[in-house]
Amino acid sequence: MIRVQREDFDPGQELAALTAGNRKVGGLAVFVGLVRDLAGDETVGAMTLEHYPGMTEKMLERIEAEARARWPLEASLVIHRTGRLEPGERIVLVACASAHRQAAFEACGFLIDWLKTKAPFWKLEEGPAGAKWVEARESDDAAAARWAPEEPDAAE
Amino acid sequence: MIRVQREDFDPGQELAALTAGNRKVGGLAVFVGLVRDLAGDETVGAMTLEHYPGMTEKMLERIEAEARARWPLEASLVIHRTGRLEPGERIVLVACASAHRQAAFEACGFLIDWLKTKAPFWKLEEGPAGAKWVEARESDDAAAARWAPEEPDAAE
Amino acid sequence: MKLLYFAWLRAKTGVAVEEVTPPGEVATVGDLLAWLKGRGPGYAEALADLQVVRVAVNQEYADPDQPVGPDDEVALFPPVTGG
Amino acid sequence: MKLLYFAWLRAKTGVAVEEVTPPGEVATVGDLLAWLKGRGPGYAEALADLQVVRVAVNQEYADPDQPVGPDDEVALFPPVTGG
Repeated sequence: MIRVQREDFDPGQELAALTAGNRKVGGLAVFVGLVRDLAGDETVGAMTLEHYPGMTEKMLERIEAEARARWPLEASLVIHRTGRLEPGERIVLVACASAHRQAAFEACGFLIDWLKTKAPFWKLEEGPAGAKWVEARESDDAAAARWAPEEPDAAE
Repeated sequence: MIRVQREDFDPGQELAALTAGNRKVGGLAVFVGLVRDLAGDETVGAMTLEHYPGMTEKMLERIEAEARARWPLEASLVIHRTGRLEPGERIVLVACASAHRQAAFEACGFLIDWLKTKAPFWKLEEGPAGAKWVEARESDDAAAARWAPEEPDAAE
Repeated sequence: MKLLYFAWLRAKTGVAVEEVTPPGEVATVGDLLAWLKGRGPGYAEALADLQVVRVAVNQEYADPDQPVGPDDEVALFPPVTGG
Repeated sequence: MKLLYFAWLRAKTGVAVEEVTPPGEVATVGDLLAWLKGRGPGYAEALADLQVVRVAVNQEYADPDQPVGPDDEVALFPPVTGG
């Protein structure tokens, strides 16, 4: 399941719901992304997450479907927030449940890596020198490239 | 921090406490292990986790210290339950918080892999044919070996 | 054709959404970008370095040689930075 | 010397904890295992395949050539299966 929302989420509640009643789940791998107050050398006050409504959901659904095609998952969940977020706030949750931990771990890593390079979100950081659009990082591209082959329609 | 306990834990509460007030955390990687009702081809009713009090805590503390020496972590937590657990119940929680997601992910994977091959816990599964001690899996040794070099004092 | 601009492409063009009717010779994403550049200084600045411009046609990532037509929704945005 | 047995080593020997005084020629973990095997059928069965027996001396994993003495806590257990 994927969700794009302004509101915060409760990781404990989301994880409990994800595996509730499923006795085949042996492992649950989870990633929670938070707003840091240090990006590079500058202090960040807050950030605003912009997205492309429609395409965001489409890409997230495709990324999730790709993960479920590659790994035997019992359940998966991606929640991504938008709007203005303060340091310490949650941005994103990725969770994958599987019979075996390795599948859960790999799928979770894949989802966050691909999400970071394919889902149309942009971060505007508020720093001491004003607001600045965050630049894409080569390390994110490299992380995503580990999971190649890419989808044929992903032109990035 | 490490904890060995009979009682269940609340992942949401544990994760919130782990990063509370720390604005340097950008990513939190988490693994939750659950009791499955299928182990191989047999139906498992429940399992009992035995451990070696004293050595268990010592090994968990060492494994955690090793993770913190290898990766720049802001916080880490290992909780492992003992005693009788029903399918669907939580067994273990491993959580690592770092400025960057890759460190959090790798440290979390390292902790669960090493824990599985070094911490003195044993599972007794209740199946239709009676109770049976779970055998160590070669895949767990292989997973742990990915993180070599081993500690010099780990003689396994 | 519906055009959408996101993040600093929106800030530089000063436009979030617009309806345009490019001339007939604009057949591909590449043609469209070249044509948009000439629409004013904001566009020229936004599209100065196409290395950092991503294009989606009907919400799918598109290469410069992909055809575009009057009924398409074309979005222009920087490399994504979510997660 | 204090001996601890866990999991099926405890089940097979029928012992969880015991105090033993091995003969003077028992100087290492390997010597101790060989001596324990002769203490009865439960011990012989439990220690039949040393490939699946792990030993910890004073709560540290130990090799067969590690020395053991009267004040040591020695634990015998199968390969671990937690997590």
